[in-house]
Amino acid sequence: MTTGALPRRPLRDRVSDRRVFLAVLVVALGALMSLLSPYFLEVGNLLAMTQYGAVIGLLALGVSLVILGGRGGIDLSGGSALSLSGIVMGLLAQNLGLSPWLAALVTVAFGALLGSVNGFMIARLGLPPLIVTLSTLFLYGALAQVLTGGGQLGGFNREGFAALGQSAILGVPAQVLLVLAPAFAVAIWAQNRTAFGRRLHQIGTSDRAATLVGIDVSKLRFRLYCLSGALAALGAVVTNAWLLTARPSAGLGMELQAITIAVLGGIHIFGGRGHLSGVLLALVVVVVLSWGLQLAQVGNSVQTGILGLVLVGAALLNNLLTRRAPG
Amino acid sequence: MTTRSDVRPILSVSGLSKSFGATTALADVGFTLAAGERLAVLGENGAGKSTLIKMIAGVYPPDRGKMTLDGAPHRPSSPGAALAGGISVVYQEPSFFPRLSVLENLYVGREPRDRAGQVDWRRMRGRGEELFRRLDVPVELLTRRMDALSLAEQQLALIARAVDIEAKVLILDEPTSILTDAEVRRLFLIVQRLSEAGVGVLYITHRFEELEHVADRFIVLKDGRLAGDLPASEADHDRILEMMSGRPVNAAISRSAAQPRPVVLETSGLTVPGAVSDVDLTVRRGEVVGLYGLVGAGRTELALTVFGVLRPTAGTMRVDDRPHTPRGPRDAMAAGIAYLPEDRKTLGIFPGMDTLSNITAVKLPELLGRLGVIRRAEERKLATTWIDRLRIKAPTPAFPITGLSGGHQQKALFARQLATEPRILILDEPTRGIDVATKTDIQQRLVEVAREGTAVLVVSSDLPELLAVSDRVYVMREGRVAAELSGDDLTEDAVLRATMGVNR
Amino acid sequence: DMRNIRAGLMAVVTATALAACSTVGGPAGQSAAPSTGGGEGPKVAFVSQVEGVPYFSAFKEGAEKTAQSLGMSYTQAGPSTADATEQLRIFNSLVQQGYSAIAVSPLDPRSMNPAIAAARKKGIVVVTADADAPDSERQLFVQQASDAALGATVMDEIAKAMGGTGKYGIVSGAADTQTFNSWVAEARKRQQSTYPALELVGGVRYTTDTAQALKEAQDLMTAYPDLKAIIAVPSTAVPGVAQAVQNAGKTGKVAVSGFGSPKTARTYVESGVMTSTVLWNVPDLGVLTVWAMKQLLDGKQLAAKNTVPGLKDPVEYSAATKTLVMGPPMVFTKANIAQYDY
Amino acid sequence: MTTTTVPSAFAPSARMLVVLRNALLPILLVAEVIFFTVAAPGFLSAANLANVVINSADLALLAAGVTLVVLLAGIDVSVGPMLGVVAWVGATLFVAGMPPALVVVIALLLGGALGAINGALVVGGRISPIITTLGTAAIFKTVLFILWDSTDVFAGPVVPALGPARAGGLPLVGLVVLAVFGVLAYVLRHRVFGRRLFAIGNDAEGARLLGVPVGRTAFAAYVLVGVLVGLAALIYVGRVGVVQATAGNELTLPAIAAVVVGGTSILGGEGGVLRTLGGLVFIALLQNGVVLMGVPPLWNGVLVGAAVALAVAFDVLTRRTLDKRIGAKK
Ligand SMILES: Nc1ncnc2c1ncn2[C@@H]1O[C@H](COP(=O)(O)OP(=O)(O)OP(=O)(O)O)[C@@H](O)[C@H]1O
Ligand SMILES: Nc1ncnc2c1ncn2[C@@H]1O[C@H](COP(=O)(O)OP(=O)(O)OP(=O)(O)O)[C@@H](O)[C@H]1O
Ligand SMILES: [Mg+2]
Ligand SMILES: [Mg+2]
Repeated sequence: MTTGALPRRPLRDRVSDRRVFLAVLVVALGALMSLLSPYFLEVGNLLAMTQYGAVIGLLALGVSLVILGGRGGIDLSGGSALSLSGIVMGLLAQNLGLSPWLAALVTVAFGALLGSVNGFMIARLGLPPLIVTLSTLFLYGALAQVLTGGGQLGGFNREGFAALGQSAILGVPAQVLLVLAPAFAVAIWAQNRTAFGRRLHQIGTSDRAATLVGIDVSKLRFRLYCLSGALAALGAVVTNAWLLTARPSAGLGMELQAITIAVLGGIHIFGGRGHLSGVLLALVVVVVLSWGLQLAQVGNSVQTGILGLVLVGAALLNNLLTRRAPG
Repeated sequence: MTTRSDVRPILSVSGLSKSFGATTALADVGFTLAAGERLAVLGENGAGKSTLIKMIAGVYPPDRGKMTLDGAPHRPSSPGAALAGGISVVYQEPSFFPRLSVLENLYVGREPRDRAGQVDWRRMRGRGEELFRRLDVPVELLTRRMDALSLAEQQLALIARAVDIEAKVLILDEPTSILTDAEVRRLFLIVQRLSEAGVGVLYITHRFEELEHVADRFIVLKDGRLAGDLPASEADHDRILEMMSGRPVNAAISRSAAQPRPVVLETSGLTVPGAVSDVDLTVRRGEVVGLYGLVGAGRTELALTVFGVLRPTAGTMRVDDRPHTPRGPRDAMAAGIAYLPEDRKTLGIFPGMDTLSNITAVKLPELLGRLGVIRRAEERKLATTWIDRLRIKAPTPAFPITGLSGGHQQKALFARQLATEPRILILDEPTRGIDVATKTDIQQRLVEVAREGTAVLVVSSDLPELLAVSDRVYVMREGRVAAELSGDDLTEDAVLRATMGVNR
Repeated sequence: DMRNIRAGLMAVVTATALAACSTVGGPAGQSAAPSTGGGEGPKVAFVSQVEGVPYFSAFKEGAEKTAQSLGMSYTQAGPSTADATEQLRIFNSLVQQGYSAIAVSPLDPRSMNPAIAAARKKGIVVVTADADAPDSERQLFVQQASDAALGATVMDEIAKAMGGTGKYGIVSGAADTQTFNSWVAEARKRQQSTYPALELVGGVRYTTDTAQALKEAQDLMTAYPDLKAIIAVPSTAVPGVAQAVQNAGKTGKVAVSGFGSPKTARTYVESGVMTSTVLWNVPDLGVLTVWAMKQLLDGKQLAAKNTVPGLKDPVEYSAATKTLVMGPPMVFTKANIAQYDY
Repeated sequence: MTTTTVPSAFAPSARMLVVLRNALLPILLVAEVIFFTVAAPGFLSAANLANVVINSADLALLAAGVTLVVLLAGIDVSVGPMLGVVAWVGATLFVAGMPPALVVVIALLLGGALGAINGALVVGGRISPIITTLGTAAIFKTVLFILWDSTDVFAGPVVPALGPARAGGLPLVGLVVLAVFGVLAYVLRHRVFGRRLFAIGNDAEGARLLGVPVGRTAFAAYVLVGVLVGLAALIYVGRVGVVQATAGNELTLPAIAAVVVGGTSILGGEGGVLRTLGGLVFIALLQNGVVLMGVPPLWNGVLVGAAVALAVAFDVLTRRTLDKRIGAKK
């Protein structure tokens, strides 16, 4: 009556998987870009280009987790949390003269704290995520400005800290090899193999059913927001090592880019559905596209529109191929 | 039951077929429904009943086949078109508008309008009140938000909406699965009145004892094919059962008497404002205790309180003679309590996920290795065991749960709880939407589980079922225990009297 | 079914739009086409703070002309919003494409430093122009006018309009844009030393776009009914502040000056809402920047005073700060503003 | 079919609580006005309030549009950039000497057409509203950049009612905005189209089963958003006087903020435009009052962010407590 004999997943499901689509898109874009610019396919270039994905990738990962957690979950405050964490790290490293490495650790914890403010209001008090994180978007962004009085902070170029953002190992930028890749690897593994991942999907698809199978829904959701905050702070650490400057507007507008990458990656906006590996692929698409267009000397403002076309076109094509409800 | 003299066919269907990927849900089905006729559609879970009515209602286009409605070809391009053609439906998985009032729910898509084309709220309200009065549903409900109603109240509102639509054909897909006797009888009256007015009625049910009240004729589906079509006069239960399953079925469950064993669950003076007041109740090891009452009697709330979802304001609970003060379901689960919710759509299934993880959801903590890694082989084994044991019709364990028929979804949830081998098992409408043969299976299993040492508390609106499985029954009325019946006192008549508050 | 047909149509529309857009992208890349064609001399580039604003377009005008006359090909690019990482990405992409000399107007004084060092290591000539990165390994800073002179000039303009006493406000751009902050600081320094009877009220208001500048200016006028002047710092704030004064019917009662390009300020200067706007000859800055890159490429030393082809006045060079200063700021008023098209 | 009836002694006080529940937002607004009247000199002057009205008029129309699609359980994050495009076209045509009435018509049509693109993608292309409008927002930004072509467009109000003009101290745009909100509130409550929005926002599939033309209604809603954006764009031109490359971009987030602060559920099917108006007024007065109070500029965002969070927390938590008392579950 059941089981065994049939394939684990129907073939159509595999083709309709957003990830297959994105992988094809990466290859196609790569081919197109190498035609547009002779510099695109240089190996050193290919690897160097990944550095631009590191920071936004961390934010996209955080917001993806929060969206997966369901109940209208979203984190609009990621960009501002990045700005504020970056400034705090600057204050620690420049004004207090703390070792940048130590400051980085403290900063990540601080980011989790910023996330916990969202988490508390959303998971414990049950306030709507969109409005809570919208408030903290303003709040954190403004606090970053207040703390610096509008200026910038430095003090990161010590104790080899700059290597985190400046050096490359076997041609791979350090921030990708040491921060982004491990973060995604752990997240993808956790999503697919661990109880955490399973529960993430359970609270994402049905909050109330999840409560009844014994998941502490509000605790888990609280943690997701903490995680998102910590990832934003990690993004700030990378930014500081990379640019050696902490600016209060460093994360401005990144929240929307991060959400764009998450949804392009197939994270379903109502929660519970989507793969973090898809988000990684979407990140690659965005990085390849913008770097390629940059090399082809397509203006920055025009790149924005092309990215928008790719976002809509990808979703459209995906729906067309799979004839399935909303992507 | 008299067959109507008016035999004008109102709906006729022939050669209807539908597949979902590799699953053939319906193959070459044909029948006619006369005006004023009441036709029951029977079949095991997954036989294709819901698929059949969804095609008639324009939800899915048929792969093949023809339909005519009132003499004209019926090829609805959308549910709206079918509705406009005169087909009114209450679906098995209720769909309603949670954040709108009950009144608005009644009139979505057909709001009364005045001459200027404006929505006429006053007339809407008047019609809603009249409708509810006619159906004996409290009028106060009209202003409540739909999601503030209990499941049964929602079901009543949906039925009210369907019968209020002036239709040629009324289709009811398992409308009674959580209604109690009194409500069900009320529904039969409505159905009868409509059929007298010439409406054709298609009725899907798994409750055999209802059949003689609602049907002039039966059709039976088996694996998507028509397995029988006969007038009520020729039908006897065994014959229908055999048509459904293709084999003789033993519809009776066997059970030995419960041995007196220690009390496992005890509540005293338990009170939850607005739902449960001053309830004393005990459940012993090895015993099946039934809980009966009208819609809104507070049974579900009582169960949720024991399971830690609701907080009592007064009274105490004890499990194994230790105080039981759960701060949430986790505490209750730690105390060995399992709970199967009545509302599978919003409290039961994880709709985006596969059948496998739906089954293993509660068991998950025991399937973990280091670092919280799921031992996947073991998990798969557990799931397939239960899929086989309860004969859950899923192509693979990885099949999405929402692709299963309603009854099989329910079985998957049942498996989820049974797999945990709890000390106290609370089941709220456990056989809701499950076909007769499987129902007997499940009832049998439930009694066995009890005899093996679990304390079982069953909330069910299906009185025959409750009487068949229970050693003892509590009857609740307006939040209080109105009677506790056991042994020779436990009769249908006694339960109903207690339910109504009629003195014996 | 219908829905698939509709979806198909949409796909076609999108594809067409995509194609259309890549041709639209063409003109932006045109400037690159000759440069990648190569062969006709060294490629030089300038990275602006933001793409497309009239100010940087004027810069490009002067720069392109000079590059041509010096036998070089010229490219200019910039982020769509004032975003330091975007700017870095653009800079690095130019390095990657083998440019011989790159000038940059950094959004902040530090974040470019590592990239500049890396480019220098590759043997690329790197200078800053319009804004500086003083701690970097840039070989030269081409400065339009000193911050001090700019701040002082705008303050003088305002003080003159106010008659030497009263309250004034400042509407600036993003709080962390170094250039704006320096100008504002210098203006306030000038006020404190020279015009003690003036009083800054409401602090420095930071804004991101025209509409916001408008609102800030309006609120300033409400909070301080006796306000006599407003300094509008970035070119986005200039029209916003002027419009607010005009909407409030306070033309002539509240004076406005700032650092808007003549084209941006012209409407308001001519209608009398703005007393003046302070800037420098922007195309000339482009001329000077390209000329300076050429000198460095050719390995020539700069003198203390240099005559530059295309510029009227000689340009001073300070070897200590490696700074080339074009000259004093220009003040545009009703009298002369119509002559400048940037 | 007897169900437990609500105890009758409970009913009158429950009604009081319901009234209180719906009055929360107005109460917050009154509290806010009292606070700033005391703390911020000049706040309660006719001139200042008129300024606030004029400066929030375009935003109000965007927020009204966003409310419609949020009621549908959708979203539109492209309204800001869309406004920029329409504003550029409107201003350019006006400056070129086209008759004002024609400019108004073209702006509304263009807005409707851009809205139709969103609608077609969401309905016909079955792309989720957030992806669709994130995408079109990016496209509209680029389109405006290309149109603008490094040249600011200066223009005055196309018609006086869409500019900073006042009649007897009353800002005319305020009347336009009130009229639009009035019509929309009427449509949402009394026209079938409005009721359909609510039904679809609650459960689109369920609405389809009851014969509601889901696709057509959703499409119309996105078009309507576009038309409102078109009108807002003219107001923007009228009050700002210039269209630059990033015109309108900054308006998207505040528009969404007004909707959610007003209490329209982001899940759809609950709320309304009058709530949005309340949310908008709350935010607009807050931003204005904070400046007039003389708060140091960099602290503005801190105060606004904190105040919005507190106001929403107050609203949601009190409403929830009241709901419990009233006896409605969930
Ligand atoms: N949307 C769907 N996708 C895939 N398979 C489906 C879908 N709907 C139904 N099926 C399959 O079609 C078959 C018939 O299902 P249907 O819901 O008609 O059964 P039913 O007779 O109503 O059963 P029940 O008594 O359990 O409600 C089942 O095998 C079911 O798994
Ligand atoms: N005293 C009351 N006042 C208001 N509403 C009540 C009251 N008692 C019950 N209700 C309503 O009736 C609902 C039904 O309660 P409950 O679900 O516990 O009853 P039940 O016996 O399990 O019936 P059902 O078959 O509906 O599950 C509650 O959710 C509530 O909406
Ligand atoms: Mg069914
Ligand atoms: Mg119940």
